[in-house]
Amino acid sequence: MNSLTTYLFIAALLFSLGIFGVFQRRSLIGMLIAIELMLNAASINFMAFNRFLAPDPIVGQIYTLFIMGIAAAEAAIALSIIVALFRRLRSINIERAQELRG
Amino acid sequence: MTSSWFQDPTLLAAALAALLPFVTFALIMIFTRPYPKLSAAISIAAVSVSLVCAIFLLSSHWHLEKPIQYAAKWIISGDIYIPFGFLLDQLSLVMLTIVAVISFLVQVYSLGYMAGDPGFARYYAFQSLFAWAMMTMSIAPTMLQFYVFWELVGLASYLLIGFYYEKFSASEAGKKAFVMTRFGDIAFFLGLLLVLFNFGNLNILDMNSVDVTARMSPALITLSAILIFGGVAGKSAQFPLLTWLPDAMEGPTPVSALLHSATMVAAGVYMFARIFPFFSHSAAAMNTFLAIGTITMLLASTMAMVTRDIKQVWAYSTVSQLGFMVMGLAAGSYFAGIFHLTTHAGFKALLFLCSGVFIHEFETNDFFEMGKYGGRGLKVPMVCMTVAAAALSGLPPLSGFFSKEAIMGGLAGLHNPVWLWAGLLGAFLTAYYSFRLIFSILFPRKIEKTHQGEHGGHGHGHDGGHHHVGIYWVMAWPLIILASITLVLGFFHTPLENFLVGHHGGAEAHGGHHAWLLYVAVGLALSGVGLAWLEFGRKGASQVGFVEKIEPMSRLFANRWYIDHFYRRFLDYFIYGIVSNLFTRNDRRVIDGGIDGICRATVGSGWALSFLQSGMLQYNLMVMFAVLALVALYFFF
Amino acid sequence: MNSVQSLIQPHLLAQAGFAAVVVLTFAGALIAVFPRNILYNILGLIVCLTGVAGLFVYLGSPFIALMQLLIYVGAICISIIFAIMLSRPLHLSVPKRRLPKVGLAAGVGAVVFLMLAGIISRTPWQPAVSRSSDWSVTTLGHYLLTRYDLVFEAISLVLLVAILGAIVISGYARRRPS
Amino acid sequence: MSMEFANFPYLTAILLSCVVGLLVILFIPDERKMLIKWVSLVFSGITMVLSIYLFFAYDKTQGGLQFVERVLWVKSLGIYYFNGADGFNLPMLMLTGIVLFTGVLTMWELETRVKEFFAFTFLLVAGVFGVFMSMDLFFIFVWYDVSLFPMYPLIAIWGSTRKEYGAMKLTLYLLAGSALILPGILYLFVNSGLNTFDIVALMQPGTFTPFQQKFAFILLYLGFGILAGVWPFHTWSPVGHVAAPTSVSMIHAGVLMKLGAFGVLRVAIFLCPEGWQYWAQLMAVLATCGIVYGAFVGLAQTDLKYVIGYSSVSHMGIVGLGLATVTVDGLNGAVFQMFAHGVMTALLFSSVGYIYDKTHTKMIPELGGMSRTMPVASGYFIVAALAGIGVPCLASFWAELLVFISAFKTYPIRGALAICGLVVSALFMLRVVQRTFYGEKREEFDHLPDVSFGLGIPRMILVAVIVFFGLFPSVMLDVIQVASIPFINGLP
Repeated sequence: MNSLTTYLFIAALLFSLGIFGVFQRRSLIGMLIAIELMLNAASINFMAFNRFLAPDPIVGQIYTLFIMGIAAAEAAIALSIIVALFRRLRSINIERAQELRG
Repeated sequence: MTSSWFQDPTLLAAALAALLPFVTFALIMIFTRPYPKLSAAISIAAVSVSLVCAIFLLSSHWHLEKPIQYAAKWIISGDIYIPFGFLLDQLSLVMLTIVAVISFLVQVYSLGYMAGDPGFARYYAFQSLFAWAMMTMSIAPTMLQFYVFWELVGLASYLLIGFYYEKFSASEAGKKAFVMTRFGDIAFFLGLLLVLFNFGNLNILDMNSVDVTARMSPALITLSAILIFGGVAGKSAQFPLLTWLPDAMEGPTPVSALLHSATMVAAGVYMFARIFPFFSHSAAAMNTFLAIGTITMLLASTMAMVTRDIKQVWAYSTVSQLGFMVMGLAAGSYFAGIFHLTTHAGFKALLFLCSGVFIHEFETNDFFEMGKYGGRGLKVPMVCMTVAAAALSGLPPLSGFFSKEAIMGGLAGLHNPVWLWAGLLGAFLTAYYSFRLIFSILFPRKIEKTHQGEHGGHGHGHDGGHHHVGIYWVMAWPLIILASITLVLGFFHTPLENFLVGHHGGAEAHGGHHAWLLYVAVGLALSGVGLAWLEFGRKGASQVGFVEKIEPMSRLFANRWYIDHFYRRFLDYFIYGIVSNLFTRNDRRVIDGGIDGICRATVGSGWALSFLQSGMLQYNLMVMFAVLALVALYFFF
Repeated sequence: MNSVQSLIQPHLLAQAGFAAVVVLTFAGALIAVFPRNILYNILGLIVCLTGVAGLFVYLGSPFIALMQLLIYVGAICISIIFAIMLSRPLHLSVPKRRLPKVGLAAGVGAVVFLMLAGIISRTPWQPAVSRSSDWSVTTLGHYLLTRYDLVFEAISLVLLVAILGAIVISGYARRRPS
Repeated sequence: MSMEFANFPYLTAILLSCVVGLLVILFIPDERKMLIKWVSLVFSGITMVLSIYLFFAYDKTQGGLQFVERVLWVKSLGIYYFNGADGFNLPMLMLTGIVLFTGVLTMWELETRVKEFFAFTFLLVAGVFGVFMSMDLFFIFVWYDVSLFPMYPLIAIWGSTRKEYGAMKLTLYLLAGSALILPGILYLFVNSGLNTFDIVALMQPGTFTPFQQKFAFILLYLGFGILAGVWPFHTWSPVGHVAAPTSVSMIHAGVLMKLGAFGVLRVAIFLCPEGWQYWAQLMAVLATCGIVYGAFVGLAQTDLKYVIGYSSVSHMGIVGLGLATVTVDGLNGAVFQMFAHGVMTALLFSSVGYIYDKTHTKMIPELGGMSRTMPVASGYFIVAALAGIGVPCLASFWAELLVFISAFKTYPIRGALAICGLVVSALFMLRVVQRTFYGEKREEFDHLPDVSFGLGIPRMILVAVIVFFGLFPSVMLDVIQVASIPFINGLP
């Protein structure tokens, strides 16, 4: 529990779970939730490096704070897009959004 | 240089004679096309100036010592130098005069013949174009200039044959004439190029000098001579290329008289004479020409024996006489060939112009019909035509007699008697078919006084009493002039020979050496006339020729020995059907198809790849991450 | 007693706590990812985020842990729940899973994890030579208003723009005729 | 900055008059159609007068490049704005000027999207002038692409039969050509080691090894050759001609195809003379194929414009044959033929365009007897057709004569074959003339007007040019020779 790699592995696993979630979910909100997981994985990494490696242990915390801020913004935008998309598609199924199809 | 243009009367006259008609052509085409009378006036004025100049040149150089040459730069390109100029020697002066005289007469005659035609101005423009091309060709100093104007003459011929372009047969005939002569011209051009590359010069005088043998091998001379003769064959309708000339009769009759009997078709023979010394360097080539001339003469004579169309008869006879001239030249009698060319120009133009009067009068080309409707009532043309036909048959004392005798003399001088016999047979046939026509008109089996020409706007009275008298006489005067030329020209045999041959040394075989030949030839001609009398002339004659009684033979002759069929088939099946079609398909299917195939393959692969762009974010991301991860794995481990 | 005492020895207690936090995190993450019902997912997310907050405590920053709870759990998750509840998606039937897709996703996830794991294990991690030991919130606040002032402001601006954007996007879509 | 201006920059003035014309047209409102046409006419007139003036003002005794303008543009790459006129491009400049002016006049009756049409035309012609006058590889390539681009909208918007297909095909072919040219140019640029695009500097003997020349030559020859309609790559040209509107066909067949041939001469032959000699055999084969093949395919066509399109293929084959001979005469003939064919084709297309405008058909079987209905329009066509057949005393006769003489000398068999192709080309041209213009007058065309005096002017100009250079070919040849003789003599 006191080694850097433990935290890094935890973060990696969380990140992979997030990726898995993003890819397999068919609803947008599910994807958003999975993305939050990935962001958290990143936060953990920052905090871990901050704890074990960084010369100034404040910087990592600040970054984590910023990530939270970004996450809030991202969630707001994502939710509004979801709502808009829902109005358009009458579905939350992401696979219906295919306008970029070649 | 510029000042001498006006100081030297010879040069001025030559330039005027040759170039004035071109100015006329341009003037008519650009400005005076809507004014037919003015156009005709300009044209005739120009050609009469040409005539005066030609006669002035001929008379002032009657005692010409050596050829006069003028040349100015036309084109210089690298090794090629093409001057534009004039070469005045005996031969070109004679030819120039012939062309000028006949052009003048025909243009005057056309005033009557073409009166009221919607294309009157255009007709005179083309006539001027022809006169320009022909005269400039006659006095060309180099073979390249000769070739250039030779082609232009062909163009004028095309335009004039297809003059009644609304008639399909006329435009078809024009096209045929152009393409067929083009065929010969290609050979001519290749031959010229051979000479140019190996001899280095196309100046006519140089080509005629003995230098040629020094610089070119005999085989090369033979090859180039035969190739150049291709041009003669095309233009003068010699053996394989002879069928365009009868079709060319679709043009207005004066045109037939001018171009397709007297002058243009004789250009081939003229060219033969022009570089006669060059040709005579190769015995093999000369023999070939002799054979071609003979075949042409006999084939055309047989064709003339069965046709009912007056112009066709004279057309075949033109081909046949041209063959005769070629025979004469190829037999080595330079003078005989040219003399026959000269006399032939006179009497054949006369024949056509007379026929023109008949055609104009009766609006038919069938001479049996003409006889039926009272053709003999037209006194002046009838007499003139009989005189001309007699000249054509070689009856004394008309001009044709002298020139034919000269050729016979030349033929008799050859080792192989076959040529002489063929010539005599030709003379017999000529007399037969000419008088077949004359007798058919003179002594028709029944006469109907009312002829078709009476109705419509084209009715003319016979000899007078009508408002068309003026036109009739406009047409008659040239006939009378030509007839008198035909009558007297024979007696200028010796002066002309002295003038022409003085420089070619005494190598000529004289026609008069063989007295027996003279009697045989005249006898054969008379027997030809007699046979025609038996079958067509005497009272109660059946008016069916002996050839027409033999069905296969007459069919063979009437179909022109199937030469035309062969060409037609060749063109339709081989050129259009196979080559052209195949190439077109190749273009559409193979080349275009290939390119389109490449395009389609591109589009298709794009379409196939578009399935990857499903537009689904998740898959895109999935691929992105997988690739990223794999790349990272690859790089780190 | 001894054994119990030994059980509640601080470092063992800490380790047990750590294990609990990790379990909490992954359990939450799995719930957030797997079930098809979105409400479960959100609840899973909340659990997971709480676990992460616990990790932050173990990483020596209770302040950030608190912020994590406050912002993530208190704000983001709640807003997602509001979004679900206030709009209709919840009432619609949840799309079915498709096995190939899940398999693919699992494969990609595994590959990514392998990559990350490889990188983590192969990298020789070196702490900085001289490390400050000042962890106080005071310094953090000081930094935020001095050195990271600009970033701080930028983040505020981003949030503002995001909120405006969210309003515009959802509002624009509403005005649009379907 | 090194700058050289001999005196007044005539060449730039020509370019500028196109560009300024383009700009002025862009600032005129759409509805003022007559004003747009007059502006186009004035600027194209200035262009034509300047280009003709240059042709006659060229000092033949001095020779070489004249009217030179040379400004360094990009120092690090050695790109110069370098224009000059010599015996090769003067005829082309004059041709472009004449065809532009007559083309503008020919489209006088245009009513749809007038502004865009003339704007694109000026853009196109600016590119063409640029290629002809530039002596810098980079600029040649840029101008070349400038001239290609407007073809697509010009055909796709104002065209007729299968216009999208034609436009697309043409654009794709020509861009494919560019795709060969660019590597060729870059290959030469990189291997010269001189760090310059200046043709005069690059053409110093010894700049490139024989291998480099052979390699670059074939790239450039094929690239430019596509635009010149070299045999197996010719199929874009009939299709494009057919689809294009009249004046675009005129410019396209009259000038643009020359651009390709000129590119072969100016870039490929100038820079890679040894490659030229090496590939000359191949060029001669392709050219002969083009001559004979074009004529035969033309024989089977029923669309007037297709016939002309294939005749262009055949005639451009003559240009190619001239270039393939590696002789002074061949070069002279080729350049002369480019000029003569340009004028002749422009005349053909303008006549056909008129007939098509009035009768709304260009299918030969549906026409006939046009000589009665529109004698003047038919007359122009027939003159042009006769020029195409190679009738003497019309400009293209001399060009063909020179090419054939030199071709027969260099390649007797191929030369003879090509000369025989003349018979076929005579046959198919006369066939068209006969079917279309001769024969009975058609009732349904009775009411159609003949060419008016105003619309006759451009055609008269073209006829006058054809006849003038037919009667006085040395006016043209003396200028071309000044360039071709030193060039051939300077060959290694």
